[in-house]
Amino acid sequence: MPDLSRLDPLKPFLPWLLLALGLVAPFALSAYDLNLLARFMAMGILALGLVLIWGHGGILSLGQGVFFGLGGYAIALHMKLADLPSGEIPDFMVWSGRDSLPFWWTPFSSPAFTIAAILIVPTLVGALFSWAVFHRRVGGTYFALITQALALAFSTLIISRQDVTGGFNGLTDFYSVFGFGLASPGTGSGLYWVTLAVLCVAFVALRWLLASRFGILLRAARDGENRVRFLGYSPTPFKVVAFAIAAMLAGVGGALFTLHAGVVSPALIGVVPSIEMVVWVAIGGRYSLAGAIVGALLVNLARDAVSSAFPELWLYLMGALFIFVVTLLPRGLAGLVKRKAA
Amino acid sequence: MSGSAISDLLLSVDGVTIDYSGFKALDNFSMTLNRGETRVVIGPNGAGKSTLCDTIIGRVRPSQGRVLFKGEEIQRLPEQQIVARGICRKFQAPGVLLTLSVRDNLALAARKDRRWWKSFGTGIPADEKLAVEEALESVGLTHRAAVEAGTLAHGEKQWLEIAMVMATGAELLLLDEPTAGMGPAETSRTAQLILGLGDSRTVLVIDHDMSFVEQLAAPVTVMHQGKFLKQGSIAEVRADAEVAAVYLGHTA
Amino acid sequence: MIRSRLLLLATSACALALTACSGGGGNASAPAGDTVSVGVLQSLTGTMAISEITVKNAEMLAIEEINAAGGVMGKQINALVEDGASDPSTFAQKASKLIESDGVSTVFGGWTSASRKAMLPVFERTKNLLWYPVQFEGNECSPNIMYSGAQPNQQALPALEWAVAQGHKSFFLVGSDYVYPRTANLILKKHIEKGGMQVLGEAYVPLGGTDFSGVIAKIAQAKPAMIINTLNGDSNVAFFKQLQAAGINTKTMPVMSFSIGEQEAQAMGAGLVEGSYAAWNYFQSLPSDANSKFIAAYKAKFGKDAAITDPMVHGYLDVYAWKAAVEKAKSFDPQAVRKAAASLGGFDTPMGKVSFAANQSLVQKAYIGKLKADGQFEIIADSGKDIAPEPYDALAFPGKTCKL
Amino acid sequence: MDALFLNQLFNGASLASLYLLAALGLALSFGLMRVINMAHGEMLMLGGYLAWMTLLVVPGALGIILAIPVAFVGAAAMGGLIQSTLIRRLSARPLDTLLATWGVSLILQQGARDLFGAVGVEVRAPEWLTGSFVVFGVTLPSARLFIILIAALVLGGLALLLLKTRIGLLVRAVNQDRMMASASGIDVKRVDFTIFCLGSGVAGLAGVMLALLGPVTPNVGQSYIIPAFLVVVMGGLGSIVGTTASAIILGLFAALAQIFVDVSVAQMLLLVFVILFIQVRPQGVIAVKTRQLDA
Repeated sequence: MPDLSRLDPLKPFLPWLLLALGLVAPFALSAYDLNLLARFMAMGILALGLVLIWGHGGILSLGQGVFFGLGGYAIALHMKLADLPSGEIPDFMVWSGRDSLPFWWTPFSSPAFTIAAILIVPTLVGALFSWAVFHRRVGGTYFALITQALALAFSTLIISRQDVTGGFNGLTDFYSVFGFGLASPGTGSGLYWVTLAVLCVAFVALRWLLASRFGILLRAARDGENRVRFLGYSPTPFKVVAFAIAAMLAGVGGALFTLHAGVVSPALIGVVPSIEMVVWVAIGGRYSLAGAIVGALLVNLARDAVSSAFPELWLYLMGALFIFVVTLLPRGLAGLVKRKAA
Repeated sequence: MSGSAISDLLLSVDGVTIDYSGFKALDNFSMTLNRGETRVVIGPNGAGKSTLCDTIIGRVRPSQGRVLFKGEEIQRLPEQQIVARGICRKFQAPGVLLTLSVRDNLALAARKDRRWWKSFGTGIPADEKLAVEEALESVGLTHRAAVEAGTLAHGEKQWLEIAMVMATGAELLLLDEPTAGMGPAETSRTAQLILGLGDSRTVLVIDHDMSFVEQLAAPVTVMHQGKFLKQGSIAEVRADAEVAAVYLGHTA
Repeated sequence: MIRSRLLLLATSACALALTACSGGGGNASAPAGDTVSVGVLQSLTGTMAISEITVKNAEMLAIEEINAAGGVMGKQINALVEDGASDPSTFAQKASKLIESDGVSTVFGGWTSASRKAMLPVFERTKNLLWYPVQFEGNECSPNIMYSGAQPNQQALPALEWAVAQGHKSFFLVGSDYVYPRTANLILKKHIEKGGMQVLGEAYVPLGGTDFSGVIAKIAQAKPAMIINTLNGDSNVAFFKQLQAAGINTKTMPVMSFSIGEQEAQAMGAGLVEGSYAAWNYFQSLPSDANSKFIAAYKAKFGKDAAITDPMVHGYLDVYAWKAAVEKAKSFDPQAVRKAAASLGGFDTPMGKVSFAANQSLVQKAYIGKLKADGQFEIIADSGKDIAPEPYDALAFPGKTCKL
Repeated sequence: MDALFLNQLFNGASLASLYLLAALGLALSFGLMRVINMAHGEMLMLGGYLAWMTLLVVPGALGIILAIPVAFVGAAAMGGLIQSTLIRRLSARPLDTLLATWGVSLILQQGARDLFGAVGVEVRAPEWLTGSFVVFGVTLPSARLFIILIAALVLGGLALLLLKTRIGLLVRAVNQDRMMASASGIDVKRVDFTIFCLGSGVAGLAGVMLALLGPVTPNVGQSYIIPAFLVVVMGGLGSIVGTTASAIILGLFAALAQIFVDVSVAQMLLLVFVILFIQVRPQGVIAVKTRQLDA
């Protein structure tokens, strides 16, 4: 496998090219387009996590929206509190009949706590959830179905606890984050750079992780879970750790997305958006980190371009594209190259 | 390696019954293995040979009976802990990791520290590296070390798996049909490989191929319908009327 | 091999290039030339598309009529339609695109409160103006939004008053699990309790949910005099079917619905809901020449079977109100337009003469309709006078007012 | 509380029947092929629309009876089409099958939207299904009784088919050991196809039942499909008995939970329950021990 990729002289330059484009973008794009690109890059961070668990771990998660949402809601809680005059509670709590802040909201007024929560909460939830399933050796299709039920249950729960979550409306109307006004153009481009930096760090870190013994064992567990077990390794922790890392990336992506979009809501985290996240990676290439980023960008751009002009067409297109890619192009766009090289 | 009979005893399967929804694959079966011994288990299809391996390695759990390894019960331990205690198995259908390189397959097998939090790195300790190279050498796969295991020929996969089992450094090796799909030359090479393991390893071999069993020149245990039938040298077993009846009855 | 590698490179480059190309356009709120751009932003895909497309149609109809009649201040309206995709963050994104990239003078759109809430910061930041056409739970008052849909005191409370006048003294509240039902019910509960009457139960099912067995068992046990129903869309069909199957007769235990309009009634098979009640500010059966003309124009364009609903008429009148306000202000500047709109005075619409109050919500009448077998409502009561909009219910949210 | 409890017990039985009808096809083909058809919900939808069309042609009291075989055959044909054109090509890749069939589900939903309108259509239950019986203070709607009856009949029919017929024998053989069955001359592909059609047909029939209780819309299948997935997860591999028991447990759980909590919370609890359940019995309600190596 490694020899084949070395055959291709251009491959090492692809991430660099993407990086170069990412560096040039702020000087070439309007504020609106830059914001759009930044959102899609935040989704790209989540997509990287799917490469880790789905491509290399064989773990199909149809519930990444849950972790995306956990990160998004964590930062949203902070921004809601930051803009609040002292002694008041967010408006949606008032019209939902609440008169005090729930206790678990209060620590989110601290930026440090918020950042820690964005990193830790999705990771911990991902670890506990996946451990509960994997340690009983339930996996594969069963796991995918359970994650889908998780996405449904989580979004339903957020909606039904309107008094503390903002319900169906989600959380929006933010003015500042960590002391920077969101309306100022400087903040917009600053957040873009942060997103680009996080994306790069995640990319490099995952690249290292996938090349390490951890990555080898993850692939080994994907291809022969029992073989790995009979070599004396317990596959569960590798799968759980991978899942937790993917959950963390989804959470970070969700938090950054919320900053760029100015809203987090159940519409982003339910069953359908969670599957669409898999679509990005399927199209970009489930085994390729760079491919996943490209997939997240392309699918979202295509939706942006197509769905307003041809709303019906979009759904047919997405369905057909998905069937096509999964059946005939399982390595996605990134695999167009590999297969011919082989 | 001298000592009393008790310290020589490595494995003891004690009255084990395996029940597949009414069908008894093992029926109150017992046997023992001493340190350094090589033992061959034969028997017609469905005699319970593979199930015996499954039981020892923890893939199936006995409804009755015990499996003792170095005097401790292991029949309830998770598979990876059984392996950690020093048992490793080669499966009937080659169980190599198809998308990893041959070398990576062996490196995983040779690794001593299998805890997950020690897996965040690429470095391989010198002794493990050596073990990998030796294993490659012994099965003649050195020149194929970098290729994906999935691209190996069937016989090569068998050898790779044998090499993996050896590289784990396990004291007890369970080899389930190591020569399946091999030609005569490859078969005798496999026999040489097993004989070359010497006294330091205890080996349990399951095979149909009588020429292979003869080359091993090891004591033979015959199973039938999940039960112990006979034990002795290959010649003794061949001469046994009961064994012949079982095989004849089977073929008839 | 290299060629295919280039393909991948090209696609990723396209990803970025597309972003670069999709934008462009000026940022002018004072349009040059012969046209003025406005945004029409509704969900054309996703769960809300079924309702929102009809509002988009009504808005487009008004724009075409105005263009045919010479436009606004001599300029033709150029409507830019965008898809909110039933997702609040998409609404926010598209609003930002319309305003900042396409330079529209105003935007008509939104249905769910979620979409409006998500768009609000965009409109406040860009100082643009959104015309929002749907009944909602109040509790919001932004200078950058014109709220033409009913406030709670223009739909829910008049319906309660009517029910009380009919002698109903105990209620069961059923709703879809989202913001409008929960908040509307919170307000209703305060008023019911203050009137010395009883709320015998309150139940919510997830949006789009179709299993009402538990809810109906609770209703059967509580035996309320009336069921107040804020269920959305498809859930209504399941609810009424299962109510009927459980032997609950809507003649003896009447249902008052706030989200069943002509479109929903048509889809449900009117036989199922015949005889149940609804409260709106507009019914298709409203007798007036302006209404007949509007209905005829809509049907001519979108099919003779099309049902006409309250939000559609609000979307339609929003466009006309914007035109009138622009002409009064003699400017397309959103700030001037909103001031002019609030001081327009009465203007004629298919639902009669209405006006915008200083708090930028619509002053309008409320009607109670009883559903007939043909899917149309028989108007059996109205509020008589025009009701001034109150975004904050004084009983439920004391001390809150709308200051603009 | 007592009447409410009894009522919910009954509602649980009817919910379980719907879960069962929706899940049976999934469980059958999962046991056989290890694949889940994400477009299975759309088989329910198809059944609903077919019932509606049947009633347009044959109004009257017996239309609904006629609709049952029509929906069965129609959904079975659609299932067969999906199986033979798509799923068969992906048989060794269960996760990819999941994703590809989700694409099919999207297309079928949008197709229904374009053909029948997004608003949905209404299947009007005949007079004899709109009434209800009152027993010990509990109202038993005829429609729900009818659904329980149909589920029981389907279950009985399937049991007969699997235990007493030749096709059932083949199915059990393939279920036990696919390679062996194939080696001994059984046309495994044909068995797969037959079972897939059968399972889809049952889902179509479930669609008719759903139409008695709710609207027929392009996304009607979505509302019952996730509980049906959970039924499959909890039921255990390739066991009709397990699937049935699991459907009953989950149906009762969902209905009884609603005595205490909202439907939304009940949905969350259902998932928590399943996750707790697999802590105790990861192999599902009924586990058939086989000698096949999974990895």
